[in-house]
Amino acid sequence: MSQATSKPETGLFQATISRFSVRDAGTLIGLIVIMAVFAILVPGFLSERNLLNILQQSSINACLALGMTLVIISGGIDLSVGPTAALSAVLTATLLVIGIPAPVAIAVGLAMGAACGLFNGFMVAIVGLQPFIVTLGTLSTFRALALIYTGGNPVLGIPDDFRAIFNGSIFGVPTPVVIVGLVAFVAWAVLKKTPFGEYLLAVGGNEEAAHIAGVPIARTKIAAYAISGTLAALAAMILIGRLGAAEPILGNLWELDAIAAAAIGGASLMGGKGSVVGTILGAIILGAMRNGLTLMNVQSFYQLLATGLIILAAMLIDRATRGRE
Amino acid sequence: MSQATSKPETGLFQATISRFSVRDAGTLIGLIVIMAVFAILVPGFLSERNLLNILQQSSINACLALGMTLVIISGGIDLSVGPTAALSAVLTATLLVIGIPAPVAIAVGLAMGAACGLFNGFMVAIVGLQPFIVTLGTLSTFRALALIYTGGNPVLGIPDDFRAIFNGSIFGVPTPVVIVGLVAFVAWAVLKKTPFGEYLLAVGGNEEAAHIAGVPIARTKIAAYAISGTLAALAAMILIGRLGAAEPILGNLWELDAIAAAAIGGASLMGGKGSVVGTILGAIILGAMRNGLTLMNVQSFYQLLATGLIILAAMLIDRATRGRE
Amino acid sequence: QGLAPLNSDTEADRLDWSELDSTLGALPTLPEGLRAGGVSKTLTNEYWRSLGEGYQKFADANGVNLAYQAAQSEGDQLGQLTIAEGMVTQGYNVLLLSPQTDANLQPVLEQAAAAGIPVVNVNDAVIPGAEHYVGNVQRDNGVRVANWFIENYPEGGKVAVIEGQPGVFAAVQRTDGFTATIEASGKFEVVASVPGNWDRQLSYDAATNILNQHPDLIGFYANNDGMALGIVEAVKAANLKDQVAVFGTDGISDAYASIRAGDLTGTVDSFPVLTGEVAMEVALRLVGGQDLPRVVATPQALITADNVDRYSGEGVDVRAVLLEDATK
Amino acid sequence: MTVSRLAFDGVTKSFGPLQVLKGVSFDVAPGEVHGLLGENGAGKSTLLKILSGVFKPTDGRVLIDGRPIDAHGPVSARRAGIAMIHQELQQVPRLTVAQNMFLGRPLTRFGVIVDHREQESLAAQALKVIDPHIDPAAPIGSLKVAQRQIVEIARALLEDAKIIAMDEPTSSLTPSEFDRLAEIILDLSGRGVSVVYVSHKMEEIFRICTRSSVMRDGSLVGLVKMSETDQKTVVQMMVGRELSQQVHTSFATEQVVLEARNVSSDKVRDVSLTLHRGEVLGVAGLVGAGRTELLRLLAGADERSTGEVFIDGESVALRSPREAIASGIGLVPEERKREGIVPLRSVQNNIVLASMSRFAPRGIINGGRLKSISAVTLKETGLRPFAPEREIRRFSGGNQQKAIISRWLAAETRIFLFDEPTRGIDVGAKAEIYALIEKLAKEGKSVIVVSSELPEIIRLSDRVLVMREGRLAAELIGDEITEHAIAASAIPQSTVNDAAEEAAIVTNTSL
Ligand SMILES: Nc1ncnc2c1ncn2[C@@H]1O[C@H](COP(=O)(O)OP(=O)(O)OP(=O)(O)O)[C@@H](O)[C@H]1O
Ligand SMILES: Nc1ncnc2c1ncn2[C@@H]1O[C@H](COP(=O)(O)OP(=O)(O)OP(=O)(O)O)[C@@H](O)[C@H]1O
Ligand SMILES: [Mg+2]
Ligand SMILES: [Mg+2]
Repeated sequence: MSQATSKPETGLFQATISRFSVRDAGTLIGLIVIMAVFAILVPGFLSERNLLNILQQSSINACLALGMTLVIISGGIDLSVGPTAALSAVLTATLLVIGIPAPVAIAVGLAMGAACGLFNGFMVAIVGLQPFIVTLGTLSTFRALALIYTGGNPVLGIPDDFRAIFNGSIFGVPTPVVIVGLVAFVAWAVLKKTPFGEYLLAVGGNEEAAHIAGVPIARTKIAAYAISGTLAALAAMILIGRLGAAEPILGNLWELDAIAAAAIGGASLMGGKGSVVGTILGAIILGAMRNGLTLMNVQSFYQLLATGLIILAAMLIDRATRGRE
Repeated sequence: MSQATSKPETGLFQATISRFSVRDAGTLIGLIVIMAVFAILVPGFLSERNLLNILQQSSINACLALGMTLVIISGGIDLSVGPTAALSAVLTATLLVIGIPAPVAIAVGLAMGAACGLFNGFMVAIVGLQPFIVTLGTLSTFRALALIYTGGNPVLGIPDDFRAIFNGSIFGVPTPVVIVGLVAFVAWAVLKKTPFGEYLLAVGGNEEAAHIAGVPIARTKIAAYAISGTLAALAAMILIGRLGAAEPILGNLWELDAIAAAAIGGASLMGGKGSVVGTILGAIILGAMRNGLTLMNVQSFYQLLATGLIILAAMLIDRATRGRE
Repeated sequence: QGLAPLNSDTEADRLDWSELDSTLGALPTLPEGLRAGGVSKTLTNEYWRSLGEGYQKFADANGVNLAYQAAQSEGDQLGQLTIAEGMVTQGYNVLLLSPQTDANLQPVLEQAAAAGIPVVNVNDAVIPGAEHYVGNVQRDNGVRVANWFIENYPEGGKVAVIEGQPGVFAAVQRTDGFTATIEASGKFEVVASVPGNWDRQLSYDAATNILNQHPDLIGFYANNDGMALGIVEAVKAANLKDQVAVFGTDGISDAYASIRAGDLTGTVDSFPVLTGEVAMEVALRLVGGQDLPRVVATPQALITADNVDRYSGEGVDVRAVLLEDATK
Repeated sequence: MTVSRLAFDGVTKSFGPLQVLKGVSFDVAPGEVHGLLGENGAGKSTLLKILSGVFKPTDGRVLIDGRPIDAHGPVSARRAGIAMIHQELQQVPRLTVAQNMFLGRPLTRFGVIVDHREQESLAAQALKVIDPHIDPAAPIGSLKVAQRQIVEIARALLEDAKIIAMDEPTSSLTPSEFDRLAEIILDLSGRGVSVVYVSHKMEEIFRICTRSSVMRDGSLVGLVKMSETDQKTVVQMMVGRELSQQVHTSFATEQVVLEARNVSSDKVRDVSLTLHRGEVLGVAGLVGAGRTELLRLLAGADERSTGEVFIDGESVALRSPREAIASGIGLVPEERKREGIVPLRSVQNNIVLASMSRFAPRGIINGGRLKSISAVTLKETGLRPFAPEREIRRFSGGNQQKAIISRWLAAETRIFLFDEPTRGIDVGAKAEIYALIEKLAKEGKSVIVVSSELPEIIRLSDRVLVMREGRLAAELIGDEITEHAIAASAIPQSTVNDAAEEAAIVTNTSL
């Protein structure tokens, strides 16, 4: 009855495939097409410096999108990443400004992000509300808290030792890129190799079956949101390191970019499906697009048009390479 | 085996219940609580004039939220309602300004909205892309088209005959309220009484089963998006009637309010579930809240906080009245 | 009303703020318990908070009650409309409106007219049917920065613009003023004019990209100060601080601090506190029954390291300085 | 009295106002294989879900070795030594077979890294005893239903439990697979493991169980020793009435209603068939032979790559189920939960979907018609409890099936395609469905029945097609229709010498 899946050659082939899935290949093709188009249109687009630039500019979105991917896999969504980042940013910045050492301030900022995520997770997993609407509510709530805390003013004067952490480079690669690369590797390992990763896929893929199998549903979901919140906070650290100021309005519309990156990378908003590699590629696609359009000095209305069309095109290319599921 | 469900008293009771479901009762309680709080805090909140005001101010969001409800029931989401409205608005306005009679201009505007919806629906139902990401793409695309079409400038000088249509009142009730009331009634009837409504609930509830049962999946989904687009255009007509001008940036963030209204009203973003009555109540809750907070002269950061908290509170009240499913 | 659509930049029926007293005399005596309502775009930008301060200052000085509200975010047009309508309903005696867009508060104008409440349109977006407008010339912001470049770089060079949200009045006017003026000089090239959406991060990224492609760039003009401060960081990160001049718009306190620190080259300050005071004065004069010209122009000035101490710091009376400027 | 391994003590369960278990008490000895019998909706699954911690009882206790299970939940039930095979497949399609088998208790290295290799080798060992062809590294979504059910069984075996509850584990298995399961169960019982076994297949119960509890309407109506009773008595206890056994009568005419010529799809290869008015055509074959796909093709649900289909002599495209329905074809699918029901809608709203024009003659759904037509069709199928306005997900599996059949009755379907029509359906309802199918034939409708239960095929069919690896292997008419003949043509040539397989199919008798 069953198709033989145990031929020795397929073994190796499958191993490769499972490391880099067909779906991810689709996303990669999308990226290559976009890069190729810009390479033709924009001289210097493929210079090493510009490529590093693209990576650096994608790093913040990639960081958020990784957390978003985990949440999406668990069957949820996190619209509150931007305000979460803003809260962490202004908190960390005020601590830094009053002279708290950078490591402590960073730890507090990340904890703030985790706390925001825990709140979302609690509302979703324990109280049982819909993720979209919970995080729509906290989208306003967290933003309001950040604005009230700062009175709407940016926090300036972030010390240089903190900024140096995020503005340096390691072997010529900008630190944020290295940090997000590490985060991506950890996220990949977590998803592929740990029980938690498996639980995430199970909870998003078939919650009832997961429950019956004894998967700790609530804990898994809460952890996903907490990670998303923490990564939003990490993205905030990178950003305030770069800008030297923490604004309470920072992170506006970040959620849409993060969701777009995850979706372009193959995450299904129905849950149970998503890829770390795909998400990273998705974030780079969006980053490359922004970079290329700026370099081409495309007028603002047409940039907006291109943004929309490229999101659609990326999904179409993906759809065509992969076939209907 | 079964408990008798056919006692004569229960028959009537059930009939009433089925007309006004438990879930809707939960939303109504939420609305009453909010109204009561404001009635105590704000003198004149319950004046007839202010109540009409609330209805009028809720009418645009309610109009959008009705379309959104249908899309959500079908298992989708429409993030592009704001830009769709903007496109219809600038198109209708330019036609009016060059002297095209109002009915023709309105028809063209509504057709534009329907066309935007058809495009979304086509991408979702025929091409098979994820609704969130399709409408995220068209969110930018439609906005860009509206900006390009107008060069970013508002279209001024909308003639008075057009404005009169939407600015009058019928037996003391503002025309937009009457229009949206009619739309709500039609939507309610469509959902409860027509094959299309039945199909929507089936497609969102279990697409595979609906397919086998002969439900025209693609057509049903496309129709939902087309209706959403048309209602977005109708909302745009009401708005430009009130404002006397059509701007390409009109409708910013409308999608979030519309989704919030639908969700507060009991629509499930997993599809297959949603209520017209609930959505209308949800829109009024949001409208009443805004109105009350303004009358209390609450500062905007705290208004934002209240918006977030009330969305969460509405969901909690609902959750408590209804019990976990 | 037979009023032609207002263009605040070209309206002939205008008065400079400094001539208010001389033209109209002292503020008329006002009835007790006046309530003024101010509705602005958003409080997330310091500019609008400062404007409110100005309202408050002038209102307090004259025993007027002020309610100052703003929409929850930039672009929340219907929310702002709700707020303004609420104020009409509540019977405020005069309204000061800074609309999100040219059109979104139009119905308030009509409702207020019906209720006999005078309305002053304050700055930024211009309601075409507005009977009274207080504010500066948006286009002039860009023109001033362009003129600075023309004066300081006789050889010309490459410049770039980071714009605000696509389609927003202030962004369009400021950009247009800058671009038209600097291109008319014939020596400059605007190599990029891309949107930063009022967002620091986007502006930072855009500036980085532009600097990468045009390492010989000599200057940026940003449609507001928040974006300009993002650009400053990008310029510093690219080690081009000595070569690239960065200008913002609005004159928020952070911009002043940055100018003092030698980071930001300059900003076009439109003196929101003073603008607020003037607007409130105009509003109260209207309530007092005076006839005013349709537009009252408020000051603006290009602030750079050279003149920053003149406009801010210990003991500086900005009002006096600006009056001095105005009479020059 | 010695302490029993497992005891239900006055277990009561209500869903809102609906009481589905009414003080059920019985016990199971160590090593006992205990049958649990009852009609659809009797409460068997509910009872086992309480045992395995999925539901909390409203009242009453479950005792293991004399001690009540304290904290209730799937995890504590597992800790107490309980494993369960659920009636509905409870799997995560995107995870592999092994991941599913170890879901909730993965094997790890250093406590953090899932040891996929070890899991897969253990999974392979557990699977081997039933079906060695299942690849533990394959995503479970790519397996067929029967294989997925085998995975469920193997998962329970892996758990090293004291008590294994099996809720219709063989509903999609072949008789030979049941044989292997029976061996395993007897072996477990020899090692002191207690098994609670739910099945609607009487012969299975009689073969492996020592005692059985019989339930009706949520109450225990009897406890029987299998050695001291017979099928008829048990069935009578279950249904509370005597069932009449009918013999096959044919209503087939000469008039061809449906003809398929050389149709192929993904798994169907070049099949031709004819169906007559009033005929019941059985389609037999091993699991995976492509019968489901043949039905899906005829129902317009799968794309046809070659061939032609004629209805009443006219070529039809059948590009969608909608077109098929317009031609009078209706499919009762194999997987109810996935393809059959819209869970949040009422029974009558599920019925209305296929025949909207009847319910909404002028574009508006006529509430009166909705009630009356669905009531008529539901009475025909015997929905219990008779509550057409209740959400369909609140009904037992068998009653959901009746609702779907009612859907096609309402649509005035002329050609009924039944895919495993009595899977998971109790004896009472089964007889009703057989009667129903015969009634359809008598009324001049045409029926195709796909079933893995040979007695069912033989009982119902005027003519039998046997499929093998996507092709038609044989056509049997009248006296040729025997279990032996069917089995002989169903088995792939490569395994024809596997005598055990053949024998297993032949010995299967149902009711
Ligand atoms: N890739 C797949 N994904 C999901 N379900 C599948 C897949 N392949 C087959 N199935 C389902 O598995 C079931 C059995 O498949 P198949 O049609 O090959 O067997 P069959 O001859 O119909 O046998 P039986 O009906 O006895 O299981 C069908 O319900 C089919 O829809
Ligand atoms: N979640 C639920 N909510 C409400 N009623 C339920 C629920 N689950 C089961 N029921 C009802 O409980 C009764 C018993 O169902 P159960 O599934 O235990 O029956 P069963 O004996 O296993 O039937 P079958 O042989 O069809 O599997 C049925 O009437 C069913 O409708
Ligand atoms: Mg059962
Ligand atoms: Mg099958």
